[in-house]
Amino acid sequence: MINKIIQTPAEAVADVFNGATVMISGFGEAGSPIELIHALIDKGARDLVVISNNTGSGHVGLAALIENRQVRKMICSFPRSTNSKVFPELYKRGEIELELVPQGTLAERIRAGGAGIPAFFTPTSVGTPLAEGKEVREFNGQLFVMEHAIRADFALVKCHAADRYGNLVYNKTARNFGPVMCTAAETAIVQARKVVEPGQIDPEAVVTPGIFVKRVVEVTNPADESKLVAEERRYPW
Amino acid sequence: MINKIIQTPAEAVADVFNGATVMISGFGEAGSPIELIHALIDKGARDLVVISNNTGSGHVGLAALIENRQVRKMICSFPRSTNSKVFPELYKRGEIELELVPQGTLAERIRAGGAGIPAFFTPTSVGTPLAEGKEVREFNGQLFVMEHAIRADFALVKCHAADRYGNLVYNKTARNFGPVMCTAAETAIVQARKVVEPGQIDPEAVVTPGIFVKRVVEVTNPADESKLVAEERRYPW
Amino acid sequence: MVNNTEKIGWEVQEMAQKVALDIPDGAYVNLGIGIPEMVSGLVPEGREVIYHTENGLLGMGPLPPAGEEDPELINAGKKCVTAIPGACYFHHADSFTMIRGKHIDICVLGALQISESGDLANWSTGDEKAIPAVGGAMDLVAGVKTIFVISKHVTKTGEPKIVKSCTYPLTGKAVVDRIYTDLAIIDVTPKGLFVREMAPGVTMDYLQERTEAALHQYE
Amino acid sequence: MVNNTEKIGWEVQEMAQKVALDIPDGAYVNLGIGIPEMVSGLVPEGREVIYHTENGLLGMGPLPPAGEEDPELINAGKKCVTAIPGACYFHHADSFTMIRGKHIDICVLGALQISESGDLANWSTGDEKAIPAVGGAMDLVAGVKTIFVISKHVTKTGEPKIVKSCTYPLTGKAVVDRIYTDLAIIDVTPKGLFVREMAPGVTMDYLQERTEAALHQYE
Repeated sequence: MINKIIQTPAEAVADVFNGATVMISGFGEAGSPIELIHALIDKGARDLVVISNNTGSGHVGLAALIENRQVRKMICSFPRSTNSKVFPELYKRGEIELELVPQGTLAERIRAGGAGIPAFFTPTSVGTPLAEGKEVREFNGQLFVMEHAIRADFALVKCHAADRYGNLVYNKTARNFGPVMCTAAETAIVQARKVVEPGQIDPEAVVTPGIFVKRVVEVTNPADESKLVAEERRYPW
Repeated sequence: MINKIIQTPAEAVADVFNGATVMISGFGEAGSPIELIHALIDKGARDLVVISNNTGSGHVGLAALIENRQVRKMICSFPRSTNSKVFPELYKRGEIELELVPQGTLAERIRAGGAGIPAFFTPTSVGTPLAEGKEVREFNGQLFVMEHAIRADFALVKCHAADRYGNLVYNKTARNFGPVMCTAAETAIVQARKVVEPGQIDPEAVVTPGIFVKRVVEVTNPADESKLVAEERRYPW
Repeated sequence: MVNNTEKIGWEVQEMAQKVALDIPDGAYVNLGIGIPEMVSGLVPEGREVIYHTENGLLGMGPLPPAGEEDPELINAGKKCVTAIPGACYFHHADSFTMIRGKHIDICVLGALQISESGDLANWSTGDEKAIPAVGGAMDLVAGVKTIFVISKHVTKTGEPKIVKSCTYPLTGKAVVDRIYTDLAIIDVTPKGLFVREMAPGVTMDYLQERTEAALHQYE
Repeated sequence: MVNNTEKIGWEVQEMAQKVALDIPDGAYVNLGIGIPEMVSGLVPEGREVIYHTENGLLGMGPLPPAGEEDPELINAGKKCVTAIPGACYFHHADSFTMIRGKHIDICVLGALQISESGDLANWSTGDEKAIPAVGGAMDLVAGVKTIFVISKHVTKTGEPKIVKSCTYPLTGKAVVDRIYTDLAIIDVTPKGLFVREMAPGVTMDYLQERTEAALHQYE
């Protein structure tokens, strides 16, 4: 029988190794798998390359992972925000690497990684510093930059509901990068607000088909990151 | 107010011009917009380039469009099937052109067309006759073929339900090429079994966001193509 | 008798209003973070406009009433928003299919500099010590059909923002279609910059003095 | 006394059974049109296998009872099928993301020819007058992790199908992992073709006579 349900976040991330490439879903707080990230902090894997749109807020979740010095390099589109202090400080001290990628190019490079497309051409960033050193080519009189696929060893993703096959649905704008990240990682690990029986998710409404998911862990009441940030909480607590 | 609902298939396809490139959804019968195709036969636009996975069955739908000599060229993956007589005969007589594309490459080229990606690399068809004349490039020690995006002037698509914004849901495996074709055509024209009020389609379950759709026409009881074929019906009737 | 004789030019609200007037019924629109967000509240009644936010929502509605915020329903600026009936959610690759694939009609963005050929710089001052952050700006200017820029005419220190050639790192080349400043509305055309409208009290000379690039008048 | 002494080799059903035995619990499997479709009915009890059909269904179930066919629920061979609880539907680009992106574990396909290096020809005889049709075969062989071929060992006219080099147009180069014929099960390895199992009554000499490519035995 296929059963991808894992009992705890700790078990779900137990094999994340030093030096692994890890995709982390979320756009700001929405969709960020905070319990899985905290389990990864407990686990202590180091020298990680993390692919995520942002760099976290306050001293919890992704920001705490960075603060705990487990991340060697960030690949993201927007490493700056109101409550983002950890990454900027390390970056200014030259203690963390950054690959800055336009948001749509980031999403498409991840999708390509999941879809077996090693490279594609995009109009985004032509003529800008982010296209420097990249192949530029003309199609129908317009210039395009060649971008390469991104794949990862692991993806940590938050969703709304999942079944034992790994079929997922998300909640509103917390969907964001989760679906493409599940396709592009060797091992996609998902935290779901609820686990349901196969068939309870409408087969027409499944967003991530189970084939893309390796592990599901139920986290019924995930932490509200903005509250933790407002309360100036720090992980590990 | 935005209202993409059109009253009749005839009005919906009224501006399809001679020489237009037209995508037609469907995998065999499932998802084939037969009423829109028949309206296009009535309209009589000629010299069309049609992109569709197959070439139709019997003497109705896409097969009838071809039989009526409105199609100059087919771009498809599988122009042969049990009840497909019209295309093979014209092709053998050299009276219709064929661009044969592997099914996944066809889907991806259409998706690329809709996503602003002019070209991409794929492992599919490397070392086969379908890669001849195409750029082949190595990434990470493996060879890939460069394939170009496909766009169209019009897409004719069948779905299950639609609202006035053009949001669509499909039915089972009749979904197939519809969603990518809507994205890749200047004017996506959709026949829906039912038109519903905005909000009646779950926003988490919308498959084609309305932004990709220009016109929706309600066809409550679309013809069952296999029945028409079994009855040896011919369009126009 | 007349107050504020020294104060020439539109207020921010008026600038946003000017943008809003140029958004037609039925348009699909993406509003950048900050001042552009004001535009949605100012579109004339009777026009139905659909707002896209690149983090995965088409059909963004107004801000929620206090107490009804949902941290999983946010806009690109990470503010809580609402969704209209007929909205839909999608993942990031699909969202940027809408952007890069030229499905969105209008994007309204802020600017650091705009060149006379429509180059836009709005993501970085090139300061070595700053944390670079680009977000979706490069995708938006490359993919959206029409790019409106809304910006003060000059910097806080009085330097022109509309220049012959941008000195800041570009967001995109030849992408801007129209500029809305506190002093004027200016079209970027293949023949150069053409002034569409000036704020009360602004003259062509006054405007040109505050603009590095050459300005032209429609006949 | 013994019937059918002349009849050597497995029946089609037995060939499909051999394939089915090699599909592990939890596998994601795509079955080609025709004989490969028989495999799903023969997987041993206790193994849960998820069937993918490239026209947009993961979790394909058995054939529907007569009278309950839905023409909008079909497989890649355009036959009516069913969906299991926990199935899901998706569009063609997502379906081939599963295929091209190496998410599917096993694909079972028919063959016209297989070369000793694992090249597969199964879509065209190269006949100038035939209508070429490729479907999803090239995507499947390029993208699925393990490719099983199920085929008669020789053609109707007795020509070997397992050859040194394919003479028919290729579907893919070096893609086949294992071949199931009526006479034997053969692994395609970097060191050549290795015989795993032979049908009752088949000897290495008998098999090699009917095979153009060199066959090896495991030690």
